[in-house]
Amino acid sequence: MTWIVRYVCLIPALPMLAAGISALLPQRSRKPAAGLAIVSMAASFALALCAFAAALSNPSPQVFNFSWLQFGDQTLALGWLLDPLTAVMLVMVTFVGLLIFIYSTGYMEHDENFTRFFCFLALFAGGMLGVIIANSLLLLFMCWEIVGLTSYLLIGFWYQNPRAAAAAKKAFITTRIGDLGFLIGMVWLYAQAHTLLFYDSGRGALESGAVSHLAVTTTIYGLTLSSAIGLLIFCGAMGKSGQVPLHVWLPDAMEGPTPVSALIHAATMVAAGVFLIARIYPLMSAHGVEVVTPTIALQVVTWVGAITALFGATVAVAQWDIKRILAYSTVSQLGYMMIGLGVGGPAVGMFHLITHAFFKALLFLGAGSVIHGCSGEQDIRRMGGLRKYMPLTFLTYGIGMLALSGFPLVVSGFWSKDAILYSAHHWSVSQLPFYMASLGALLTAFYMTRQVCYVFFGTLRLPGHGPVSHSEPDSEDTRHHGAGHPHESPAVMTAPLAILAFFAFALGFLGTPLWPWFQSFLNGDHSVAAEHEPGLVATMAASSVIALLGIFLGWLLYGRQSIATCEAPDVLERAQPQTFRVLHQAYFIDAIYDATFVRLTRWTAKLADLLDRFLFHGIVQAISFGVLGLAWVDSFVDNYVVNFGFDSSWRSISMGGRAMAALQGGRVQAYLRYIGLALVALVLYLLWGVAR
Amino acid sequence: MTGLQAYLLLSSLLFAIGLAGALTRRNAILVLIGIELMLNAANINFIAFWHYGPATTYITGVMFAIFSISVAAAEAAVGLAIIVAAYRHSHTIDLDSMNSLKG
Amino acid sequence: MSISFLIIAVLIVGSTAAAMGLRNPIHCVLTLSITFGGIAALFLQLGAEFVGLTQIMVYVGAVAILAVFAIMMTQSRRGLMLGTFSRNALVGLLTAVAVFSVLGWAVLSQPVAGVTAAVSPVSVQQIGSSLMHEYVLPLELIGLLLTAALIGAIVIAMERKEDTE
Amino acid sequence: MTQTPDQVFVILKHWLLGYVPTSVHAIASAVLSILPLMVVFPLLFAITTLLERKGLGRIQNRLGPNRTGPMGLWQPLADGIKSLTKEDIVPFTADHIVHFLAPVLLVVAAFLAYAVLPVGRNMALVNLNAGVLFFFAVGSVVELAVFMAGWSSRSKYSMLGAMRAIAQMISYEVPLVLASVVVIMQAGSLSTVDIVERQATYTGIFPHWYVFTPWGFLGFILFMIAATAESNRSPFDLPEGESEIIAGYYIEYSGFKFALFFLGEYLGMFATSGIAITLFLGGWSAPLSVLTFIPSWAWFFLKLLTLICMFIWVRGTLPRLRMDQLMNFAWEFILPMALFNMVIAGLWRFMNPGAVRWFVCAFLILVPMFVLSALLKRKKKLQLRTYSFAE
Repeated sequence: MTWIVRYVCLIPALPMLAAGISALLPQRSRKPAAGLAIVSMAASFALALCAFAAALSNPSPQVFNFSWLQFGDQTLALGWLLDPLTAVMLVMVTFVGLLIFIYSTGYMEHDENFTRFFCFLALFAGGMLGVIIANSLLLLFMCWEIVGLTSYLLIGFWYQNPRAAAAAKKAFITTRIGDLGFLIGMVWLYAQAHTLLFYDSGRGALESGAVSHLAVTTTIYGLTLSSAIGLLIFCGAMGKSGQVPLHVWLPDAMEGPTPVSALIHAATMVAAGVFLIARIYPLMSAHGVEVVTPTIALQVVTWVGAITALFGATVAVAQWDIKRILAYSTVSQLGYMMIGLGVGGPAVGMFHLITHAFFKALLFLGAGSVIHGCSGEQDIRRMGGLRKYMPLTFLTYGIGMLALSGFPLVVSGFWSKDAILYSAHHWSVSQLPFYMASLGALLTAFYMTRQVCYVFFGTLRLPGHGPVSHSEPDSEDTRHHGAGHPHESPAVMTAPLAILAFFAFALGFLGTPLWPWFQSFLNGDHSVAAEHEPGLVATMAASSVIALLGIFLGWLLYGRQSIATCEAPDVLERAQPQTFRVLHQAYFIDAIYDATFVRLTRWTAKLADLLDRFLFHGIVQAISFGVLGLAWVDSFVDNYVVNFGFDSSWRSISMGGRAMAALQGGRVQAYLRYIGLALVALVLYLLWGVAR
Repeated sequence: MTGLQAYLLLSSLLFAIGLAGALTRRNAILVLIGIELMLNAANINFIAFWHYGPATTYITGVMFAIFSISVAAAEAAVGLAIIVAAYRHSHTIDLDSMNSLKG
Repeated sequence: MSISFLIIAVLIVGSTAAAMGLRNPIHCVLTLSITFGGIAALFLQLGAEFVGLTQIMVYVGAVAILAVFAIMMTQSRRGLMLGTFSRNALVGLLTAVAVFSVLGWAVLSQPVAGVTAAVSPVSVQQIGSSLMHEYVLPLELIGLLLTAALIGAIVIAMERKEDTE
Repeated sequence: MTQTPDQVFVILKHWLLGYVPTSVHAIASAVLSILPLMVVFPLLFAITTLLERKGLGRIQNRLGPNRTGPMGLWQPLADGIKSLTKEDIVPFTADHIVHFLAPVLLVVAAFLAYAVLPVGRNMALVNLNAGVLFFFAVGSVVELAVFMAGWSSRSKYSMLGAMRAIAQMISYEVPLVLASVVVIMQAGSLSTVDIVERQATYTGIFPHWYVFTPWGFLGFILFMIAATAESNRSPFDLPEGESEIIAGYYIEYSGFKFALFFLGEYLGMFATSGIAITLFLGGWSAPLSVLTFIPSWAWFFLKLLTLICMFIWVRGTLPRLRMDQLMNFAWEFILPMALFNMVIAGLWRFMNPGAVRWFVCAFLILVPMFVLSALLKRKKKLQLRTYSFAE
């Protein structure tokens, strides 16, 4: 075991420590708090690189376990592990996190709760890294909940805003529903496998002994135990990763600060669900000896992913808020990752996760830069023509958009999405997910083009600016000091954008079909060899065509003639107002939830209240009246029968009490004397006992 | 009389004298000192039993004496502080007249 | 039973009796420190060097001085004390005598010979390492206790200013 | 190892023991060891009084004693004769027994401390397993003696002086012990002989004295400050501040008892200096390995004289502190520094040897030192003093 395995725990511990320290800092010490968070994150990044190097040289899982608490003959062990999956995620999270931390110093510069923000951010990073390194489902769950808590805190960071507070509550409660399944699954797993450790030199829950036992035991509906437990845990992943039907919190979560959206709700936390499925993949994919079709669990994952992917993409088409578009896009992309996991295994899903993390963080930070530049405006109808004011943002955002759209051959998004489509195409159960995913990809390219056209092309439509009110857009004066004028963000914000843009480009080449280094690294074999499989080129061509078609459609509808005013309805809205409304309201799912679950809960509460008020209250009243009557009878008996007896007895008791009180005269030495006499008596008793 | 018995006898005499002091003195400080003496008598027992025990490598007796000394030091500090506070309150440390809980 | 033991025992008993019987409380404390020194000598004689020296340091250096300070601070303004011994002194004395006779009987009636094997004085290293290993929890507790006693003693003995509400 | 000049006193003792019947061998050996100490150190006391008066005179731009004998060399002798022949005055109301016992106890305690001082190679009186502890245990007896002197005189001045002295000694005993704990941590022994032998090794020509480490240097400084206060010397001489309470707790003593107090104080000072030398300055070991041909006892006394001169120099230079300054300094600077020093010593023990360790530890010491001294300085605000305990 190399030294790094022992110290992997420092990677989450450092940001947590930073969070703990900055929690104690006074509000005014902004620089120390930010510096602490950034330094801790940089240190974690360095450590993560070391861990990555260690994992490169030895791809088999290396673990460090210790027993945490013991009750009866059961021992709960915790631990951490280092395998390629962990290493890749560590590097990604620390790197993206570091960039976003740096970006946040610029973005949150004017916020009075700057210190608190960095405290939460560092705590979040710690929790997320804890999820990644955990070698025990229990530890993973703990960190998972830390992540959930910080997500709540950060979404509701501007808690004075009632919508933010509501969004925070929504996110917390929705993910909790999923976590309930997770918890049940975890308990069940412990009951069956007697351990929650993933790898424990042959005894872990993910290793062949336990898995083969779980895979052949069946439970209700012929499900294997492994599938059932996997599905329960998948509930947690669904909540966290915003899969339909638990996705509702994710778009609302955009009420939080934009760096938070970038870090938590695009790049890392929502990926935790995907990561969780990738982590327990051996459990999900375990099947008996004779069955070879994908397990029920993986099928469910695929279908949920496919539905989510298509759902998110369609809804994103009809949004106005720049961040909501990205949010629904995230939902959709998470669906892709789930498809990838379901049909192609962890390598495929994780590859998309990593590339997505970079370009989605880029997009969110770009959106943040746009919002920052437009003084808080989030409606894309009120933007436009920003490429002149914010060239750097435009450039990087464009790269992110191309990556998300899957522009052929050059960007990372293409390669990772292509791998998913290819795997889906070859899925043995059904072709439908492939078609759903393809449609989703088309829509993805379309809505991204739409968004870019709205934001960066055309004319400026900010309120207070007529379309041509800015006569000299390039003069230094108006750029930097104009009150409502869009302006380019400071370097501390654009520098991370540039770095992320570079990676959004470059990362794809780690996993091209010609050189599938990433996949082989994750799968643990070192044969970096190009595999020419049938239909590969065809799929690539198909996905290229889809992406280009989507971009072209978008440009056709939105880019060809510039949008003139902010009141002008969308092109699609003009054509299909009903459909657009449905999509804009995200299939009315929130309304449906409101009408069903929320109302049901309200009614239940009201019913309980009524029951309480009338039925139980009446019963209590009746009983109390009965008791009162009894008491009256009793007091009669008391007064004339019992009192006489009591009077005589209390007299004797009070006499005894007075006698006892004489013993306690408040004189210390008297007490000591009694103790001394008692000692004499005790020694005499003991001696007598011995003598006998 | 063996060696151990001599030590035990000495310690019980010390204990009894300490007890007598604690029981008969009026001065609260001296009562406290009597109690300290009783603790010391116990320490003598620990050390004596250790010395005459089966193996001197088992130093439980010594450790016990050390801890007992530490506790006694804490006890003396707090006890004397209480006496000083009580004196400030009632202007006497005569135990015979300090028998009321009322202020 | 050696001569040195006899000398020390006589010293201890005499000074203790003086400490508990003298009229002047300062004299009591001074004779008491002789007792403490004698007990320390007893420890040294028994081979418990560390305990003996700690005894001197703690009792003579701290407890006796503290007691002296307390006596100085509580010197009654009304002059001399009403009396040395309390009203029930005789009962107390009888109790003490009873305790001693019972304890002495217990000691003498039991065949506690003890082993008088070759005694190796306990070394400081031994004490230190067992403090850090077997007795680390009691050590921590004692540390906590001493800290609490330190703070508590200061708080209790500190004079509260009446005029500040 | 047995160089003749180095071991001359040891050899002499064994030679003398050869003429003693074996039945009283043990007692004779003890006497032969104790007697030289009881002669040498009082002699040193005599020399020191002269040295101090001369040195202080020079510092204050005057001549100092120069009438008795050549250059005033017989002055100590004259002083001794004078104090022996003076009338022994005991106050009428004094507690006679305690009044008599106080100086005796003081001198006895001071002499007892020498039992564990290794004044040369193989020249420690006893090699106690817990030697350093013995030293401090004996030192705490001095407080009792001081109290006895102050209380038994039935004088307000002496009582005040005794109270001051005890408060000061208790306050500075804590840092004194804590400052020496670092050496015990490093040496892993409480035995003075062991501690010196740990330091009496050489790298190249340089010795391994603990004063040459960052924590050792700090510990030495703290120890010396605390030792100055512990022996009631200027600038910590409040208990006997002439301008305030005349002579403090021994104001009612005269004649030979007064001289005994003087003797006891100086012996205490020598003893603390000796233990400082033992703990930090390598005891009897030579400062350079090439100088080991000079006998070890000579080195010890050379170091002792150096420290005494330092004491005199400090006395002639620094003004007396105020009581609150004295206490604040003890509790707010020396004590935290001593505690911090222990942490540093622990760190030192677990770091790899080398220059890095040295600089890291030195840096870690300097930082809290500056912080604490800045804190001390900040409190220097003129205001009405409030007396919380003196009524």
